[in-house]
Amino acid sequence: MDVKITPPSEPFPGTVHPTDGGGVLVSSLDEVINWARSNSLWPLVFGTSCCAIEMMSTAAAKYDFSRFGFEVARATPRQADVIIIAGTIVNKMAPVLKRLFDQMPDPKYVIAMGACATSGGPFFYNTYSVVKGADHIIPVDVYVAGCPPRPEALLHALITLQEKIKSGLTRDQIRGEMKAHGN
Amino acid sequence: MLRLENISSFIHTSLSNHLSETSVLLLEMTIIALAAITLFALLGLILVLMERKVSAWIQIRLGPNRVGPKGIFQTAADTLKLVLKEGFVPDGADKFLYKLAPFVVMIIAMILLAPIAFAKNFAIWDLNIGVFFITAISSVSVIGILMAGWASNNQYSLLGAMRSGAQIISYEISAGMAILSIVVLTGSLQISDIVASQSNGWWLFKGHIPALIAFVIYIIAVTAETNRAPFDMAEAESELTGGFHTEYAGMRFALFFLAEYINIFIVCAIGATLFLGGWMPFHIGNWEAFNHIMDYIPSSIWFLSKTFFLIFVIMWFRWTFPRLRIDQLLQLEWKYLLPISLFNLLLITLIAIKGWHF
Amino acid sequence: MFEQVSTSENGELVINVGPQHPATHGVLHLLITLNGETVTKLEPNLGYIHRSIEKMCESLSYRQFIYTTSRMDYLSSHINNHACALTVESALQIEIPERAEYIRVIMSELTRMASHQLWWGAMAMDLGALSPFFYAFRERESINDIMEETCGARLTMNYFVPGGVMYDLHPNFVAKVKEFIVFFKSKIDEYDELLTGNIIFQNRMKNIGIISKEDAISYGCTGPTARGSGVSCDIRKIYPYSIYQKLDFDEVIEHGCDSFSRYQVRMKEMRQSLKIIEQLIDNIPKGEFQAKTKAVLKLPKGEFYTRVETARGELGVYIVSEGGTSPYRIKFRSPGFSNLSALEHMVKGHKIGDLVAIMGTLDLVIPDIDR
Amino acid sequence: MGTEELIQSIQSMFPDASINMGNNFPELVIEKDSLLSVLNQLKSEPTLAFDYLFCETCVDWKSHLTMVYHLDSTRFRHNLVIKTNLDAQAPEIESACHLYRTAELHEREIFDLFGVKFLNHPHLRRILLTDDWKGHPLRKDYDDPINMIKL
Repeated sequence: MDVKITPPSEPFPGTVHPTDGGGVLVSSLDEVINWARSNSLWPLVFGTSCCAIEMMSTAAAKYDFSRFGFEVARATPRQADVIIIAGTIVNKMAPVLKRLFDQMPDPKYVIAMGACATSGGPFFYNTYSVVKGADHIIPVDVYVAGCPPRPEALLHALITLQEKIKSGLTRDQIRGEMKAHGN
Repeated sequence: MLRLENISSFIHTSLSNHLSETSVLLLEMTIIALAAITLFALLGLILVLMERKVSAWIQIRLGPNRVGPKGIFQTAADTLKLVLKEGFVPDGADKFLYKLAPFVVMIIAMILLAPIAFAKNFAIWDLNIGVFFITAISSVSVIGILMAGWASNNQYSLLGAMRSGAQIISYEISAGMAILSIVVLTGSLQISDIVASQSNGWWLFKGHIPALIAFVIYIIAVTAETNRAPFDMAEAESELTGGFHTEYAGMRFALFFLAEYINIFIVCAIGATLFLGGWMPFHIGNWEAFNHIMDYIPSSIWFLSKTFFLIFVIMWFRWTFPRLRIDQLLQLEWKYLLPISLFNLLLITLIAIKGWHF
Repeated sequence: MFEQVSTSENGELVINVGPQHPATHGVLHLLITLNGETVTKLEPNLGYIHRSIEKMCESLSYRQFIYTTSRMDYLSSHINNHACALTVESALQIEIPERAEYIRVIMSELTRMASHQLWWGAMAMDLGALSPFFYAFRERESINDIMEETCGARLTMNYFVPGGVMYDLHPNFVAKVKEFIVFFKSKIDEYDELLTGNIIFQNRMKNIGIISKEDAISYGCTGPTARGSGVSCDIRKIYPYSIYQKLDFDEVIEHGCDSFSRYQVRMKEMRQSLKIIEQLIDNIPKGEFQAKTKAVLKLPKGEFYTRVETARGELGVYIVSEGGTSPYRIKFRSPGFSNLSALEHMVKGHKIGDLVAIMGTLDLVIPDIDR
Repeated sequence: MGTEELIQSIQSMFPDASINMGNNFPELVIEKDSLLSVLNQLKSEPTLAFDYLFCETCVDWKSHLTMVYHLDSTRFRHNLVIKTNLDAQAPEIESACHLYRTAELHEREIFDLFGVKFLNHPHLRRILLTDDWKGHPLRKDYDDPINMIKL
């Protein structure tokens, strides 16, 4: 899928002909689909280390991510929509993670929770077995900082992911938009 | 008054005035099919939401409350997402059986809907062997699960399917015995007869303690038959990750998910019909005024509230008890429930012959 | 058309449990051979979260390496830090202020309770009862709140440093802990009512996962796993460290050797921890919370070993020093690693459902095993 | 039995080996060939009863490796450290896992990280790292320019 997408910051090469209402049905259907997808993110039960405990805290009564409909945690990747990489990924785990990601049916999303999953975190230097960031293995949609991140941070990440899905933009488009805003 | 039987007879008469008998039949069948499918979808949405709300309530949480007012569109979003998810067949699976299995499970759940009396004089097909029909059909649903487990080519699925096979076939007997005890009391297999026989009191109360025992056994057996915790051997999330539906995704998984809840609805509806008087209002002896008020409530409301009460009880089980082990599960059936229900059936027969019931 | 379902030579089913499996509480991989539903062979495969902490520590200073241990057994991070701090202190012969000792013990016991609460919830979840998990987390959150006020973190605290603790207690600490003691005392009875007496639960736990006293010692089991088999192995009692000597508490020992005994040990340990905290919370002495230490710590040449009792069992820290600012070799003897080795012995001949239950009672934390 | 007495009684049992007090525990240094017989005697001798091996590890001293066994007695509550030196090039030692079952996993770990070969071990394979891993990372001369980012 090597489709080159023009970032929205660049002007469209050509003229846009406005159609009288033709696109409404398609675009609103897209909106409905994105609404459904964003509100029904079922996470995969996947926790490697400390962050898994904070993920469990997020599921528990005080933070309760079931309010957003995330509580249907599936043990099998076939039925999951979002994989929350909660913890360090080491070299031995990397192929497993890739396989889990491959086993998930599209559309699928990834949240890298915590410093380890983002970059290797505290295990960046002088370790022979830690993968320095899960994005070396699978594409990540949302990164959460912290070691481990607080449950609120994970909730924020999930809501950010919802917004991302609702916006309907691709990864490249979002990147372009962020560049345009100077982030 | 607006009652479901009036609506159905109104539709029937207005159609008969204009069309021939055959076309009326065909048209009515189409209407019923559409109504059944709509009911299915609605029930699925409501029951899944109810499960999530009940679990949240038991687990001191809030439950879904962001999607729509009070979160009522949560399950709609889930369903839509599942339908739109990538559907695929895993490598090495038996493609035909893999695709067939969810539909088998679903269709069986649908067929079971036929003889249930939703309200006074309102059933799709009030056949004279209604109870027999239900027991016969419901035992077929195991085939769908076995099919799914075998076709997935996954050890977990296979184990789950085998467990489910052993479990459903075992508990079918107890459930059958419990149903039979009411049949003995009523002397009829027809659902409408059974409901009519409870006009002066529900069998749960009329049948003394044996009926109560039969009711308890029925609830335990159907919890097992629908693969619900504490008997969720077939799925056993912490042991077999997903049991027979481990390899299912998207739409096909949604069908399994839906079928589970429809099955719960059906077994609870049957339980309500047999033991709690179906659509019969609750009457107390000769409290005329009270009975009159009870009569005023539509029969469909009575039926649904009884059914949902039983559904709530089954959900309550799920969120309270730990799971049994497979051998304990079979032991419970063959060593305890089956002898008890056999003996209980004898007692009930005695009661029925001697006319000791009210 | 069909790929053969993988079987061993005599037709038994071979199943991979993990690395991603809800019952392994992390990324443990178990290769199990099944005859029907009965487990005939089990082989653990570790290393899916092996982060080479021991190698890392060889290039970290004696103040820095403590943070890695918080991430090892993250459920008893205070106690891990305690072990490291004790090793460094004993090597350098640092006297630590009494206030710091009191704070350390209170924190350790709070951690132990939090860890056991999580275990209780997670084990119940393994057995299929989903609600206890949420009740356990309710109590755990109140401990986390207490921790957060003083240490600034909820899970990986890094609060104990060589010479004492990093900061003084938060002014609310004592009041909040007292509040928690009252609150938790009623809740722990609730735990017993909800799960311990349940007949399904008892049937799932009694006479399951039996390990005799001799085997438990030979397998190097420690902590509640061994104490459930009648082995006296509470380091707080047999080799007292810190101020445990002065405290009045019992070492909980059960003689059932089965899963239920291990369960009972943990439940009773929570009550013992409450008892310890009750003794200490009113008497925290005033004074310094940290001894004066040099900025750069250099351990003398030699070997140092410290044993402490974490929530899972005996944690040993073995430091070989060449006199430099960082350890020459460091070895963490983690309790989970040895407890795991007894798993096959316990599980053999039981059903696959019991495997999950037994693993629940071992209370494995995988990063603690893999390090 | 006090530590002094313990040292004396062990010294009398093994006159060839050297024993002295370390920082925490008494340390007994033995030849690697006598490991099994020493462990066996320490375990079976009723006045010592070292029945619990609580830690087994290895230290790389560049010139040689040292195996370190930490023993404890659950009956008398006394401890002992046994040390034995191994050749750095081809380290080999008898496995202790028939005496102490806990050694099985510990020895697999040491094999994995140090490359010590344990004779008569039931299944000596890598445990923490992947099977195709090259080298033994806790050796001092181990270097991995790809995975290890030096600070």
